[in-house]
Amino acid sequence: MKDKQFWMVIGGLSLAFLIYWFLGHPMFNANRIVMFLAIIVIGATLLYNIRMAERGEEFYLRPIPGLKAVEEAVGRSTEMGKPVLYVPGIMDMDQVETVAGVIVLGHVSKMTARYETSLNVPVSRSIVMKAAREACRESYMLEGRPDMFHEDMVHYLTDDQFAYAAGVNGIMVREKPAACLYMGKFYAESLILAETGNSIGAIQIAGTASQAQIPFFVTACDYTLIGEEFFAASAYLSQKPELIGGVRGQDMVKAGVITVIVLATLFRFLYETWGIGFDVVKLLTVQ
Amino acid sequence: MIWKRQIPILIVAVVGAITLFGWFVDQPGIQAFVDDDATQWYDILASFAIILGALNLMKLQIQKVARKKKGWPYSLVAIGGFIFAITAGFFIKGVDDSVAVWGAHVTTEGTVFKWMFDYMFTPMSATMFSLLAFFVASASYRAFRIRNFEATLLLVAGIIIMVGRVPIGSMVSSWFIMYIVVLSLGIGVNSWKKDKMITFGVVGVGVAIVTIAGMMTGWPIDQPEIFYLPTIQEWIYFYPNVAGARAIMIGIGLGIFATSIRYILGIEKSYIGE
Amino acid sequence: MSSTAILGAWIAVFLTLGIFSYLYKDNPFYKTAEHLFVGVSAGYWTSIFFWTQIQPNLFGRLWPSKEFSADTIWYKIYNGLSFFSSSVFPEGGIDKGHDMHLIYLLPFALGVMMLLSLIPKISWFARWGIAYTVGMAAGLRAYGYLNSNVIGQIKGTAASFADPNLPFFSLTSPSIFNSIVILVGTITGLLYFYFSREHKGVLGKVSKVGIYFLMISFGASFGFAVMGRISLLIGRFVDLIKYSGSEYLNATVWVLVIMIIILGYDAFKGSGKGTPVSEDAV
Amino acid sequence: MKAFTDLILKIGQVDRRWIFLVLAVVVFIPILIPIGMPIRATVTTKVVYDTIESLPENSNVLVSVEYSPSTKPENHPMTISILRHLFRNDHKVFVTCLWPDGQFMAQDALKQVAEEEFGKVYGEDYVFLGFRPGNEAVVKGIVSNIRKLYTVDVYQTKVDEIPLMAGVNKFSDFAFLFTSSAGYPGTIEWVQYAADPTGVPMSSGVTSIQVNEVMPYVQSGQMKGVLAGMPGAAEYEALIGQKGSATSGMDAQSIAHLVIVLFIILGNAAFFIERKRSRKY
Repeated sequence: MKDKQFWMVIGGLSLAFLIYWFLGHPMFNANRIVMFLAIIVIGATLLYNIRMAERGEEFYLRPIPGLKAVEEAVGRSTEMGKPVLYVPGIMDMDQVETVAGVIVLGHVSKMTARYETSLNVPVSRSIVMKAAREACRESYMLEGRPDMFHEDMVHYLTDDQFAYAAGVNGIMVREKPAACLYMGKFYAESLILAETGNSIGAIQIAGTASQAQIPFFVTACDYTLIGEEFFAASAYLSQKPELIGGVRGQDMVKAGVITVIVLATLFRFLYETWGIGFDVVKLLTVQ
Repeated sequence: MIWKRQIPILIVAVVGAITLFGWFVDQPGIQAFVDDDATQWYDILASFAIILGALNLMKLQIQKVARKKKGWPYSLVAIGGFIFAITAGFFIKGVDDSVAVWGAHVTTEGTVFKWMFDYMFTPMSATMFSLLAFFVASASYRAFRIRNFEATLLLVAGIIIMVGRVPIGSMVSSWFIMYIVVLSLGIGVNSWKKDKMITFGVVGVGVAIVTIAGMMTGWPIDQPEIFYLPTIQEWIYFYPNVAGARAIMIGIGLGIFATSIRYILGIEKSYIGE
Repeated sequence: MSSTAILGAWIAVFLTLGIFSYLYKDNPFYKTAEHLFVGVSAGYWTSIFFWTQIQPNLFGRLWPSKEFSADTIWYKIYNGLSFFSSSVFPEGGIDKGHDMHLIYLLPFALGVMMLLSLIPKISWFARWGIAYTVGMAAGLRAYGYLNSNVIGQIKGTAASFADPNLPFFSLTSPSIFNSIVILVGTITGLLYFYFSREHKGVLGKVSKVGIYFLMISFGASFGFAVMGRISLLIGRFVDLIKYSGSEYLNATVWVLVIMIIILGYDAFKGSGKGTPVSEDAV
Repeated sequence: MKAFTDLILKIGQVDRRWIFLVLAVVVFIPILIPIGMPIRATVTTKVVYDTIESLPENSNVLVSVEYSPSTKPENHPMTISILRHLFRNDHKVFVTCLWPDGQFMAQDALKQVAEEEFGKVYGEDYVFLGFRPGNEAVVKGIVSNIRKLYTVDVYQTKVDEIPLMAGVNKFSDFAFLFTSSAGYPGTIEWVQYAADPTGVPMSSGVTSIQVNEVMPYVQSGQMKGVLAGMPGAAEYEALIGQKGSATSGMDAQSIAHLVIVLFIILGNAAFFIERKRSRKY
């Protein structure tokens, strides 16, 4: 109950909704009430945690092994005098993975600025290019090395998936980067990239939530941030309270989901054996 | 500043809230807007975004040629390809209006556009995809390593699916698999006890049991079920695999939900480069 | 076989083998094919999206033939446009079955702003259009993913244990054993992705079980991925075999021989100078 | 023994282009000289078959084609087999595409099956609505009002003038949905925005790589079975008793899988020998 303002707003809105509901809820699609409540409850949980984080509450996040490796990889590139290649996936900014990829890029570019290592970021969407460029520019400014930043370090190749993969491949075999980082949304091009990276002997670290591509990265890369680990990593790196709060909030929701699974199983058992309680399956079917 | 920053954030908030809560509003006017016009606008803007992407690409290629950057002659090839595709798309149909009017020409047999699709676009994109077969093979050979127990699980599950899914898998007798299991058990015991006698004993007894059981039942290829590859494959793919995939899926679902909410509430503003 | 089909087959074979030649090493055939692919696909997508969306669904709503009258200013503008491109703006309005919806000027304006963002000074023009697509996608996805990926999966996991006809053990059909596998696997897998507690003690052990399930799942993915890629390769080979026929003037054979000769000569010349033959692709 | 381990190590260091060559050869030869291995249908494939079998005659079925030529070898045989099955059982077929190139694929399949094999009448037995861009927004548009999204079909005929479209206004007017899908947008979007919100049953044929992403939906019953990749297509061809390109690819597929498993074993053998030796010294 630390956040009085939050609870007051929630209380007020709930009351308003209850009144609206008992007035006969005009214009409300009552079939979807379960979804509506789920959205409100989960949304509120997330918001609450984000607010807590913004107010300076410290949340613990467990260490993620793949993240430490990023710094090592950049260090190794510096020693070898070779560039770092960063691929933020092939999708647009409307994909959360791309957003997380750009956040991680911000962190990586800080390291490259600090170590004075060159960074190469080929992208496949014009909007991603703009966002990635901004992220890099800011990092180089923060590290006090605006002189080392040049716009071409983030450059657009093509929108097409395989043409893009081929282009990145070309960069790899020509420039032979010592570290290849793949952080974003990937489809079938993942293995082309990872295998070529493997063949030039680069340290490879991947992060993606694309389920079908994770096994490729797991087998061909040195470290892989699997699904949510990747999102948590971007929170971890950015140290932005809203992201850390988001991870924490999602953890709470996850605990809630596990509870619901257990309870639903139990209720279903009770319902089907003795007809006690209510039909959970029907409840969870939202049309 | 307000034009560059606040208005885009406001647009995201309003449009996002309308589409999200439009699912719950039982009012024809709002429903019609959310389901029809809003999505149509999205489609139209998505199309403009594609065209923007293509133009951006050409701008870059032209710059490459103009500045004579490394590999610029290839950029000429790219520009040529673009001009050819645009010509086929907008200027030369190759058929007259009775066969296909403008607009229908992109999907009609006999047009220049369809020719380009059949003999240029199709082979190139299909070959790009199939290149992966080779990379998969070499990754299997050079990267797919039993580093630890997790990797072993991944490997074994992968192999069982690969062999069990295709016709050849149903030709592998379950007795053969049982012998392999006995042998791997032997390897396991050996690395655990480090005693050749015990290992030998375990393998000997195992082989004997399997052989006697086989002789008694007459070696049926698909019995016992739990050692028949197509059956194991189906079990893995329908149960443990789904359990794992579902855990990931729920996590992804929550993650996407959370990000979407952050967009709508204006907490996440990365789309304007922040 | 028509001459255009034969010409097409030769081009297709050249492009296919050109891309495959990348497996040997990065070479001019591959680069040519790659760049051609880039250019052609950019033009291809532009044409497709223009003709399937912008022309019929945007212009078709702004200047429908239903309400065409040459006297109004609105359609005078149209006739002006038609003068420049009668294919996009055919005479008498665009007949795609739409009524006139001038509200579509709004997405039109946003779209034009997106294109204008190519001019560096006003590159922020694109933001409004992007904001619309981002907002719309966020609203759609928040609901869709929560319903199908979360609620739907909770429902699927909460299996029935009370059905008396359900056997305790059966490998490939529903059984209590399999329901337990799903239940345990899903919950432990979820716990692996629990970040706000260190994975020690019970949570550590449980999340370990979780990662095992995840790994089995990834193993299955790998198996399927291999399967898919092989299938695609089979498809390419079938095409190449088709084009090697005499009705296509043995395109595959000729192109293959010429490419091998050129690449072989290049390798021979290269090794004569003492440089490594395949520094690129290995 | 040492000579043997040396050999394995040597193989382990081979240039990867030799692996490429071996794979090319083992795929190529069985295509030229087929063996004809027997095909055994898996449960998920049978479920798709049974679901279509159980549809009442003259049902309206939506078939959505979402793949490009790059995955044609996997998806196309499925589309063809499903169309054969649907037309054989006299269902009405409506075809849409979420991918622009899907339109060509659909056209190809319709020409082969509807026109040439079954002689079905366009506009009465089947309709080809074609592609609209917008990804999941298109799915949502079909669910709410198909006529607003599709005012004309592929041939630019107005939808109001097509007899079969009478009474078809939204997604819930269909009895069944089959999607032949190769990625985004595809099966998942159909589950999320069409099948789940309306309860219309759906099945899908997906590329192998997508199988794992959709399996949870199949297991929970949100989808009725799934055709998994080229082997899934071959199984369906076996079920409807009409062999096609998927069946003929199965020999090459089988042998290639076996070779890759062999690669994995050899590669790991080299890995272990190397590790053991480096420990010794």
